[in-house]
Amino acid sequence: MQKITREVLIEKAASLLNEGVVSGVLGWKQGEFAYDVTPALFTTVDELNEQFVWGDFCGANFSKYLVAHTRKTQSKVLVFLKPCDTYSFNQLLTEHRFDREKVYAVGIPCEGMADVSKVKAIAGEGITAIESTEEGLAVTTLYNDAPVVIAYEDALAERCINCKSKKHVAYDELIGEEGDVLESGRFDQVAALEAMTPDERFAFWQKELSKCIRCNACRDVCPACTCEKCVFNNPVSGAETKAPMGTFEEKMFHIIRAFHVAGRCTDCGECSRVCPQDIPLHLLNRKFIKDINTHYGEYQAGAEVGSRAPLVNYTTNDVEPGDVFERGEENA
Amino acid sequence: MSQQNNNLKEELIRISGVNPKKCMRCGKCSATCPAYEEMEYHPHEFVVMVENGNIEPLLNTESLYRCLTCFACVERCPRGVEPAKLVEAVRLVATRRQGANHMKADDVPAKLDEDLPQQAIVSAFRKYTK
Amino acid sequence: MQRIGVFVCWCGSNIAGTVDVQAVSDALKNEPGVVFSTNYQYMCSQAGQNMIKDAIKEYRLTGIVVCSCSPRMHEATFRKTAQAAGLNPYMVEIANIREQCSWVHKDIPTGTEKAIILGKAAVAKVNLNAPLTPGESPVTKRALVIGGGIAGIQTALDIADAGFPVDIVETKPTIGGKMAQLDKTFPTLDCAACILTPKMVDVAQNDKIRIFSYSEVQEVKGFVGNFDVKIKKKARYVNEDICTGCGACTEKCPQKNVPNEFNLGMDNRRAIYIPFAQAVPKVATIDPNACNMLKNGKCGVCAKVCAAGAIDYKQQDQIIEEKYGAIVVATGFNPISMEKFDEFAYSQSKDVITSLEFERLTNAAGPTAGKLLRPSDLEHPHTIVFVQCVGSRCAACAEKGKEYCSKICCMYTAKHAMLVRDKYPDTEVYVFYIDVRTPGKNFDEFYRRAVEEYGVHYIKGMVGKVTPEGKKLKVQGSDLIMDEQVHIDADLVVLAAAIEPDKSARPLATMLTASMDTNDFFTEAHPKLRPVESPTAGVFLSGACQGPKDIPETVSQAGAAASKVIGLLAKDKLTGNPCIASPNELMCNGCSSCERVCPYGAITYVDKEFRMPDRTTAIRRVAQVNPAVCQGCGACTVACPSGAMDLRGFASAQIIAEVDAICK
Amino acid sequence: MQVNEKKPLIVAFCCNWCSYAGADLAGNNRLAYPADVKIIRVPCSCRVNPMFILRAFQRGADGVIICGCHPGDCHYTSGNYFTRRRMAMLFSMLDYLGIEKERTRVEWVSAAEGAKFAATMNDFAEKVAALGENKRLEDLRCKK
Repeated sequence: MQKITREVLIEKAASLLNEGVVSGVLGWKQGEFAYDVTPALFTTVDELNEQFVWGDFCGANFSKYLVAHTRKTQSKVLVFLKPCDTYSFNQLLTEHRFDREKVYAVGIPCEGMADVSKVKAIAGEGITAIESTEEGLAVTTLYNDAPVVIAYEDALAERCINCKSKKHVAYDELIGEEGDVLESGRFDQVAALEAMTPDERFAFWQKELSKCIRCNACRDVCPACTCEKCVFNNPVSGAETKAPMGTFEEKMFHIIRAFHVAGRCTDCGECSRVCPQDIPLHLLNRKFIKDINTHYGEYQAGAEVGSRAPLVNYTTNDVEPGDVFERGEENA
Repeated sequence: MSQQNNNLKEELIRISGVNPKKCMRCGKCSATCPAYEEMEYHPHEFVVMVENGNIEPLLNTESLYRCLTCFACVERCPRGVEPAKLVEAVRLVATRRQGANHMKADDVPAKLDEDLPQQAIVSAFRKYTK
Repeated sequence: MQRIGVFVCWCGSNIAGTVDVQAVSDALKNEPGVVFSTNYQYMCSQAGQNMIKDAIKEYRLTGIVVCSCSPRMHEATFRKTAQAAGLNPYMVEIANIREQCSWVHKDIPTGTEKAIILGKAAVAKVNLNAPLTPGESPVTKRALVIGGGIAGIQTALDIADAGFPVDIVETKPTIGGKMAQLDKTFPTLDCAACILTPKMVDVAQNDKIRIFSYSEVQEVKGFVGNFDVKIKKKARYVNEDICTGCGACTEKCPQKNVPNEFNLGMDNRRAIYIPFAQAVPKVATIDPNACNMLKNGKCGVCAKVCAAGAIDYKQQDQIIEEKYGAIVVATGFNPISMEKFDEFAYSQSKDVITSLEFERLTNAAGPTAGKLLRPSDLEHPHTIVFVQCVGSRCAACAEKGKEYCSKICCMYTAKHAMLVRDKYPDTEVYVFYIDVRTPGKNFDEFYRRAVEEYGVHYIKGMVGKVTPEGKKLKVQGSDLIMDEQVHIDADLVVLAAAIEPDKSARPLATMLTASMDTNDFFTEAHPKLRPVESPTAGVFLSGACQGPKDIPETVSQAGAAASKVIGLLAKDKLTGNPCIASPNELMCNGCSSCERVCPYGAITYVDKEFRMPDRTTAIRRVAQVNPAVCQGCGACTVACPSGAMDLRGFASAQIIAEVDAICK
Repeated sequence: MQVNEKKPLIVAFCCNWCSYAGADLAGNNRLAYPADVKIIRVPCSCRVNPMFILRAFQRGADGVIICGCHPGDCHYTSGNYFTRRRMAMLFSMLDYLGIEKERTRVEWVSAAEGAKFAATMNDFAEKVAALGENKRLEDLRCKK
């Protein structure tokens, strides 16, 4: 359950709109279902009061929307940023992807977001309403008479269980209390995979990646994937494939996508959140982050604006490509 | 060059691990050898003669037993040829072939002379008895 | 669609011996875009080239593939051929079916199959080739010479002679280098100073030449024709413009016990010093490690005696920034350290010296005023032993010696031996040698004179050890001709120490991105055909920085390097390599990834207005490549996440086409 | 070895300045290596996009090797340092996905190392041949 309330955020947004500081607000709007919250642009206080929501399903990271939005307008936009969103915000600034002057960033605390797949797994399908209560999420479905109450920790998304930071690394204004960078176990699953035999790993990834329907949601939501034109949409890249193509996803798309964001990925976990097939895509990105930390020193993309990403950097005594496996073998 | 000598040459090269072709004929091994005056064939000659397959004379020379195995030649050789190892290999071949050239402890006192270094006696005794 | 011609070369039997050339040209005939395919004995011959030209015209070819030797061999040839026939030279691709096919595979079916695949890959690439035109960049008409020894001096004089300004950077307080330390020079025995110092004066008086002595190169940026160099002029605490070089300060300075590096530490100098009488520039320098005034503010004698008022204890290091069109490396050599050669007792006895020390000992301006006296007791030596190849040709002692032949020792040792016998006929001179190497005009005659006329004893063999005993040095060596061990009681032993590149060469090579061999000698662009050029464009090599050399050879190489520099500086514009990176602005994110990996700083960003897919306009930051600066490595193309950056001539689509052709 | 066994297909990306020249030198010295090795010339090893490598595997290559100048000797100063990082990351990822790590390699071969080039290719081809066909990264639809 989130500590700050919807009303506090609306109040802040409304006052900034009224004062003319911003001309719009990037926030969350209720979608078709209770768990289906969508990003939206609010331009009036009335819209805010009617449609703005804040709760345990407001996972969407708005940083990426700033790229397109700041191009369209000359005035400022207010954006609410959870701690993990601020890393993406900084990373995009490092890459000169939007105009900082056109953004009023309000940092808000986050207690972790719920994973709808976990909720459905416990409460079942046909969800009609979800309410955040003291005890947990009270889920009403078509098939149950009384709401099913799910404890927050049971519904928490994987990325929030292994939250890397409750600290905001960028904002103009902060609402609520500032947190700290956390020690998380976010690389445990990567290590577990590394400890498997190659055959086991291959089987694991075949099973996961073969589910891909190439909806491109992971790419479209990713705050690092803000290319004007994606290589996979580009006929001259030599690798254009827009539609699902059998084994292509397993053997090219996800590897290249992970490689393209390597060193730039802030580990916000949006890719896995939006994947309709529940593929643990973050495990690809985290592998790169873990390798970078191991071989080139600890690096958190977006921790500071202007930092040099590890893959556009080098030292003269870097590890040789043939030697990166050694650690894997030690684990095996 | 006879076939047998070639076989012997290969054997010596195998035992010693020395590549006599690396020798550039500078003679520093012989220049540095403390037993030079005692030897009929000198370290550099061992190297050249092995390379030429001219090995019989080496097997029969007393020089084999004058080498102190002090390794000065190995230390100083600019090309890393390691002549002492070659001498040692010839010695081994001679020993294996003859089998009868072993020294008896009783023979030692007769061979002593006061110029002979202590190291030579001990090393000779260690090598040529049993 | 391209109209491609394929030309398969037999290279006599070099290719045709292992590759069925007819089968290759037949197979490639059916590839997409190919309208003509043939084979011929020697494509690079005039007849072969004419065949290509005729085919281009007859079949209106838009691209050609030559299946022949390595593109490193004849790509340029065939590009010129294509150009002569009116085809853009970058529409030519080479399939390397000699070095990478016929020469490494043995049977004809294998060779033929691979040659066809390589040909197909080249055809697939040409299908995507586009005509390219090279860009141009201006040339800064000024040269930098790094090192002020005879190599640097000669190069600078020759460049200045052609009318171009030259700067010499020398780390020591004076130019002159090693040659200034020598006594006589072989094979004519004229005195080094007599032939060098006039050249030094020429340098000083030439208004095209600036000398930055006591200075070093700190940073090199840019590229051929446009180098930006930072030179650090170290504080010498003497105003160079005012100092008259009168030397009053060097006589009055109370700090008398500083080892004199010009005499290799065999005598002492003051804390303020002029290295030698004919130094250029002839100005004093204060050694900050020895000067009491600089160390603890107590003294100031030199300032008091300087009539010109040139002493400036507050002088600071100065950074000079200058642009150059060409850079000549002339960093020279040093004898290697003898400390590790225990057998020669160099560290144990003052009377075991190196040949360079011997030069100072016989030099009239040296520590003994030219009298041959041994360092330990200043007595005249009656028996001198010279040992050659000390540390040279030393394959087994990488930690102390060098594997190569130092080249100059045979000759200078003959010179030394001859000079001793000439001046002091009562002195016996022995030279221990492994081989006497005397290729060079009048060199062998010179060596023979040492033996025949001067009675120098040459002994074929090496010295095993030198043992100091009383006033004598017991030398034990072998005489391989006599097959005996020789023992000589010598008074002086002179070691012909191997020479090695100056220690400053390695960091300099890194700054220049010029390549070096494992011995830290600079690599030439081609060992035979481009011996004075570094593979890095605009960087030239002069003297012993490229390999051991004597003075005549150094001077001729210095002149050659100068002529290459003059050839470069005479151009107003340089034609660049058209195979450079170019961004597709519509796809560029402006993310700076490419900028960060570019080693040349060729990428900058501009804000541009674009019409977006949703019909709005937006101002976006996009990358731009400076075509004169880009060298075409392609690092940016992989750093670019959107694939907006591509490399002309090696475009992603072209490489992928090659991959696909090979993996069919 | 079976008669009809598919021969391994190896794609070698060689930088123009060192490794391609090293390959030429191997040719000059007639140092044999398997014809399975097909060389693609790139200006610098840093021109090699991971996409090219995956494409080769997708189209049926059994091994991909990238050869560049020795670190520190890059004709373009720093290109091979970027190659080293990129390929270290890519190879580690392929290993993580369960792809046999012997199928990919980076080797530094100078223009003077013709013998090393041939030896490297012989060794790599042998290792790749021992693994058999690349099934894990191949796209079956690309097969004829």
